[in-house]
Amino acid sequence: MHWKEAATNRETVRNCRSAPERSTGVVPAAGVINGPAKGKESNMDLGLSEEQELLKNFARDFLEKECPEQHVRDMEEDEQGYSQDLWKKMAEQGWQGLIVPEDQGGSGMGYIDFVILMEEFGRALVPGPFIPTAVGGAIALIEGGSDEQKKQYLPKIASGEQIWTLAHTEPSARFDAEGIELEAKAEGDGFVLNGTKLFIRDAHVTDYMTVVARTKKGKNAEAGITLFIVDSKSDGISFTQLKTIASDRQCEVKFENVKVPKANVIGKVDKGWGIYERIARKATVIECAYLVGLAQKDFEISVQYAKDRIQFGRPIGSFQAIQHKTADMVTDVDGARFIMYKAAWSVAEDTEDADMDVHMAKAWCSEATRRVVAHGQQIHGGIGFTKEYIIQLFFRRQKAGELAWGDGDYHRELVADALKV
Amino acid sequence: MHWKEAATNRETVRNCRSAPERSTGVVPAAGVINGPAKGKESNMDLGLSEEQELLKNFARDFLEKECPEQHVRDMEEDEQGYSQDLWKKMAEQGWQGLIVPEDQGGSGMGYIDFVILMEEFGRALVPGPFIPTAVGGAIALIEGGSDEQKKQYLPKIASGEQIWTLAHTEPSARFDAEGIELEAKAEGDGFVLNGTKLFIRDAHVTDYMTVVARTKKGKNAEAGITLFIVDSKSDGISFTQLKTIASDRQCEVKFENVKVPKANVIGKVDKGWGIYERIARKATVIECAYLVGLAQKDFEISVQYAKDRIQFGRPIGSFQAIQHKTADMVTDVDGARFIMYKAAWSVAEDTEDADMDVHMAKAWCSEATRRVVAHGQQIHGGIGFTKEYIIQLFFRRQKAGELAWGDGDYHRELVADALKV
Amino acid sequence: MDFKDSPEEAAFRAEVREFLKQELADDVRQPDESVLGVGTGEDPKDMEWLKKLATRGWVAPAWPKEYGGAGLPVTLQFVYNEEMARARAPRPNFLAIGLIGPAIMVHGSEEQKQEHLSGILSGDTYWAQGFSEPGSGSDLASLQTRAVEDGDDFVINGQKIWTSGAHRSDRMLVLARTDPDAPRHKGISCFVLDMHAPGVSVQPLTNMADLHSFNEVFFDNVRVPKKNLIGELNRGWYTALTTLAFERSSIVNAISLQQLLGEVVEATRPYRKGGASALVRHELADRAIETHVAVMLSYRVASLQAKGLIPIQEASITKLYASELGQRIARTAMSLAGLYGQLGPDSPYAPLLGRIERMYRIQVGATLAGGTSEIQRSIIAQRGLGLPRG
Amino acid sequence: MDFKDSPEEAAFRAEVREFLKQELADDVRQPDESVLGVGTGEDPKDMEWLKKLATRGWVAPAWPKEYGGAGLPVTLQFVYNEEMARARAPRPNFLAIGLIGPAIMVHGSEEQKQEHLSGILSGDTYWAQGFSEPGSGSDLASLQTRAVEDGDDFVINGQKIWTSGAHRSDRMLVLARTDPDAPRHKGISCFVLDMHAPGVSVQPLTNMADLHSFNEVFFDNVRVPKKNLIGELNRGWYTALTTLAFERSSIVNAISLQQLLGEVVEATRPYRKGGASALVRHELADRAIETHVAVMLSYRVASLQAKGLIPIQEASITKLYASELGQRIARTAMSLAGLYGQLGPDSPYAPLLGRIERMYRIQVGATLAGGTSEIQRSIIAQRGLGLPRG
Repeated sequence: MHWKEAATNRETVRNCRSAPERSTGVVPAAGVINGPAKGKESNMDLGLSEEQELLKNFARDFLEKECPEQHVRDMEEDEQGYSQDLWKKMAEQGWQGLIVPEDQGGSGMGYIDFVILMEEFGRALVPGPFIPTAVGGAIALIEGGSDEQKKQYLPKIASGEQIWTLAHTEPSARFDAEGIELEAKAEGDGFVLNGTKLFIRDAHVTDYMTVVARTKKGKNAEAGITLFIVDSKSDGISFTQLKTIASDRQCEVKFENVKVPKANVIGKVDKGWGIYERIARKATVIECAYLVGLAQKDFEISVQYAKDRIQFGRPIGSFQAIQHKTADMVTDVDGARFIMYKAAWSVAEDTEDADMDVHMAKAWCSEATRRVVAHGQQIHGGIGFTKEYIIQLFFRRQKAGELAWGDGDYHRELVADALKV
Repeated sequence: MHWKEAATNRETVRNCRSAPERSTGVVPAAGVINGPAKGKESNMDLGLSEEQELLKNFARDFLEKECPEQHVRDMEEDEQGYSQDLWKKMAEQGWQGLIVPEDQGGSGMGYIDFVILMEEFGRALVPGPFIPTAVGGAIALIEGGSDEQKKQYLPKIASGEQIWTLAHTEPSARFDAEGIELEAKAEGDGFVLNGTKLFIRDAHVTDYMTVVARTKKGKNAEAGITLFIVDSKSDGISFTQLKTIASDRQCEVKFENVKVPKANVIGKVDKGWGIYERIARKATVIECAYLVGLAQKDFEISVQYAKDRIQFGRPIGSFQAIQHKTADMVTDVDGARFIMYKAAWSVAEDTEDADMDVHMAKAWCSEATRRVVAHGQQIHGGIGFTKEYIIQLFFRRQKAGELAWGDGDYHRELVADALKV
Repeated sequence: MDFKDSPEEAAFRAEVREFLKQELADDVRQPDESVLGVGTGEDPKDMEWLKKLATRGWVAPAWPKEYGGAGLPVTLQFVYNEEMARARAPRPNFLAIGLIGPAIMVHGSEEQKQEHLSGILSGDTYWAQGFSEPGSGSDLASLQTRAVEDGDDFVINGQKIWTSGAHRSDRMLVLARTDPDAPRHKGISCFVLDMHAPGVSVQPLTNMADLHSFNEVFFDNVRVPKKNLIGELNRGWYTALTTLAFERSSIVNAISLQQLLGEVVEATRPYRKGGASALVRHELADRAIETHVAVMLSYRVASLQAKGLIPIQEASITKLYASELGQRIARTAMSLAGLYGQLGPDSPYAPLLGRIERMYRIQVGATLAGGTSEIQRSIIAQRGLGLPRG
Repeated sequence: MDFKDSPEEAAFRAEVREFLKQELADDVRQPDESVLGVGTGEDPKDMEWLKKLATRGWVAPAWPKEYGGAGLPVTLQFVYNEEMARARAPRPNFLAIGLIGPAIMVHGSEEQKQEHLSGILSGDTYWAQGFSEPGSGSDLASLQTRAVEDGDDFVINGQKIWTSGAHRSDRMLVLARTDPDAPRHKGISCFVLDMHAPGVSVQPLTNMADLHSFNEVFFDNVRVPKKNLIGELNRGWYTALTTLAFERSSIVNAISLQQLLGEVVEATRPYRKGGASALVRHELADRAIETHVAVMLSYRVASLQAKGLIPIQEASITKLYASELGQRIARTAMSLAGLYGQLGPDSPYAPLLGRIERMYRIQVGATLAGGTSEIQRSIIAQRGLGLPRG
């Protein structure tokens, strides 16, 4: 059953309440002082549309069934790091094509809708190349691809036939243009790539990579960057998986004289940085959304544990020290959600504030969610420190999300730039 | 009665226990596992000597009587900012001469003893020019004065006849040599001073000031600094009191063609910076000690309030949120005390680590005591926010101590230098 | 999800802005270092401002038109509050307009509404709120002030504290115990008390920022006519809850913080320490991000209200976050100003003419007034997250 | 007040250092990312090291000579511990030497001392401590494991958890309930249990750093001879308190943190972000200062012990501070390493070969083991500051 047709059994709650389980009842309005604007929806609205609620609730139910804790654990040990079965089921829901235009085989939904789905992915700790495919495939092509390229690749991304990733960071571990040193040299009818990409998510299972490469050196690091669509099976490419705290699949990808045809340039030669930035800011908010979902679930598990765990003859959640931790957690989670929503909205609307909002969101989500998972561990005590118990899965993955696309310090610096302090 | 003859009615507790009221009983040793080294005092000793305990306990009793809350409040409103009566009583105890050698009319006690006394001054929030006189007078002369100068001034400092201060900071508000711009120009048999000193404690009531001035400009800011003994009544000097958060007496001191005889140079012309640094590090630890005493008392008042104040039918100190705040307070106070003791000891012994220990102590005391007084306010709730209640006196004075001789950021930077990071 | 104004909101915003531009003189604007700050009403300029607002019906924008308010929907109230805060417009008689009036609308009789609401709108009656007592701060329900029936009156004896503006008030909404034998929440009633009645005395309290904003109020056999009982006898606790809920939901705080931070950024430029630029940059960036979060949390509260929901834990979260952020901003400002930070109001050397120092003191009260941070966290955990009471 | 070694201490320090230099091979040194780390005793190298210590009588430096210890006064124990920590020397059978042996000395009979202490000194018997249970963590006194008298034995049934090293232990000091009807603290007894006895089974627990350091231990009708009761029947809680007090007083943590920080400073040099140098400098400086504070707090504990005083709240303060600092150091290290920080052990790209990542995980346990931070804060407030129980 496709999510759009699904009659979810969850109560649809079109609001943005703060609660461990968000489907709690609605408090009625007081009624005397003016209530909601009659008959009209205000635009000052941090809640979701009906369709978004449907997507969110369906995704939650789907992922609880298809991506339970055991699946997450299995994929930690799996060589590929994802399940083809789940991949196909997600494709049946049209998720890989959610933001792909309808005429390219997708659902043509908006970026905000996708971000809402990603929050649910974070909640379920969905492993695998879904986000890399969206970022390195769909978003990269939508932002910068030619009509030809879109026609060629987007339908296969939408259908789940192709797996992509974005190959951007290198051993310099930088997110700015100066960090891009992988050389792409014009030769004959194409380019030859030499260099190393590092921390590339799920590269080992991809069909294609969008590779950010340097085609020109010079004073201005931004000028001279070109984006290439690279067939992952090309001669000269080798993958080495890294062992990470999140047990996700990040790779070293070595390029030795890898030939790429000219037709595979995304956008224009030397002019790729602007496209990259647009991809990056969408990817950054997606990472925030994943972190928000992750933190929300960590928080919910922790609150439930605080209610259930008895010490000194009472639930530990009746102790102020625990209560106040949970209060700080919900403040952090809610703050993270709304600063992320704002960034998603600004990016979707391409407002003037969009870059600033993205930097603020990632700086804050990176650290707020770290505080949340740290509290989650402390509330759990010894049991949370065991590998067997679920909560540590969230703790470990939070760190990957915190680091991806730049940590708090990185984005704070950019906020400071924008503030002109 | 002089403190050395005083039989204090406080139980002498030669230890370094952590408690709101430090004269709590001694816990006997377990006795089975090896206890104290028999017959010998270990040198790993963070406690006080018998004489130091006597000084400390006497000072506490004396100041509780002579410098109660009302005195502190009165001096906030007093034009001079100190009481001549109390000044004389302190002189009778020999406190102004505590570190002045016996042959100059002082008690010839050590720097650590003085620091211990200063902790009690902080506890009682003693206002007035006692510390400025010690720093700008006794310490400056002991560190750099000629035998002539010592003979001329130290006995009068020890007897309480003279009030001094150190005039170092300027409108640049810097603590390094580059901040010293007040010009001292050689002319005839002496020097002529022109410039402005700012944030100079109690300058308006001094007889003399030790003025840090620039006698030579050049690349190396440290070379070219000279220290002068300046008669505060000299022509061309004017004082303006500043209004400060601590309601202490800090002044703007303007120098317009002020003549100073050559004989008043402390140390050598252009070579004053080294002396200044030795004064500064002693002054910095003294400020730490004042902060430690201040924070200890704030903490004690707060713990007592938590025991006395009833809400929801029980003392608020029975709530975990309050208990855990007090636990953090005592951790901060104890940490501040021992890092300060270590710095005092290193300075007294002139060890290799002395500078580093002083920077670490001031960085930490500045911020730990700020945390303490903030918790103190929060524990007190509304009553603490009133001017009538005692606790805000500590909150306001903490800020002055935090800023004096460089705040946390300033000293942390110097720690980083020393760590070579 | 939408963060931009609807056409209606945009039009209204423009209208408010234009009004403020035309009518709000610079010397009427409030200093913004105090997020506790509400108009004092003592300043004749504040009174004139109230009259100006009255010309547009904007004294009480949230009140229904039938009671003389502007009858604005929640979203336009939000726009109004946002713009008023941005312009630092004074909000005289704020307690009456924001808390007490609405409580009377919810719990009062028709006669009481007739009697009390118009005076609030015209600015003729100033109000105080008499809830806290020396022994009843966080634990408000333990209050001891007694009201005893006597003929047509209740006779009130006892003491209130932290009563903002009591020294200039005409009326007080007061909580008093009417049944000492009932469980603590069930023996309290709510009255309108004439502050000019015999037996009322007001003792000013100066706060640690040297401002007179609170008072102690003593009642010595003060007679209150029975018709001044608001709501049912012994149900006053629940009337009080209505007004307390209002206290925790405001965009005004977040906007004030935003403005304050902007000023701090500018005013401390000369005092920034050259050697530590990355530190300063990051500290200011952090405060800017946190302020943005505070604004988002306020938007969330408005967003819920616009859907007809009552924010409880969400309002506590917003209050808690904004008040602690206010203290961080004050600390940051102090830290950036270095030695100059300690200089008090009107000192020629002081940055922002001493407002940093003043703010640093005032902000101490932010995490106490309107429910301490500890109380907020317990509300969030117990009422919001369903954790059991200790 | 004195922070330098006395001549005796200096001489002893030199002796220990020389010994460590001569005898402690590099491959025997412990990794220092774990302040939870005690020698596992599984590594044959650790055993050899124990034998080497035995040649100097330094297996149990704190024990009186009559029991085969070095009989060192507290100050020299402190020097010994400091130097061992600095050299990262393993401390195999730490629980037996540091906690269980002393408890037997205090509470055991002459026969029990004879029977158990020499095996600890020689390294022939390894010990575990069976206190915590799944339902009894912070609330240890609620433990449910039962011991029932049966002839010459007690028969024990129940389950323990978080038992470090149980999988390789020969003996366990176990707490079990002997009088279920008595008040909770007064019906518990303390036994020495043979881990090889029938009915004992051990289930390994892997922690979130992928290390096997804990176990679950199940007792199914395990017979313990009555002579193995330590101390009085039903007074075992007080025996347990003796050993718990030891857990919170150690210079070893502070020294480990100091060393760790030193390594982090060096190892992350290549990963430091150029643009944020002041930030990094200040963050490292903060950790260095805090580590210095941790050392001072440990000195204070030693200083009290040297005076024959028992540190209680002071030990809790030291433990609390060091454990939270350990987490801050781990976070700082992670932050300095940037993307590289997430790389696990043995990855060729990883700084400190993945020890930063490992440390970041392990440090989660630091504020839990040996009493959570929440428990420590309550101990400090209630036992140290005299605040009333909630």
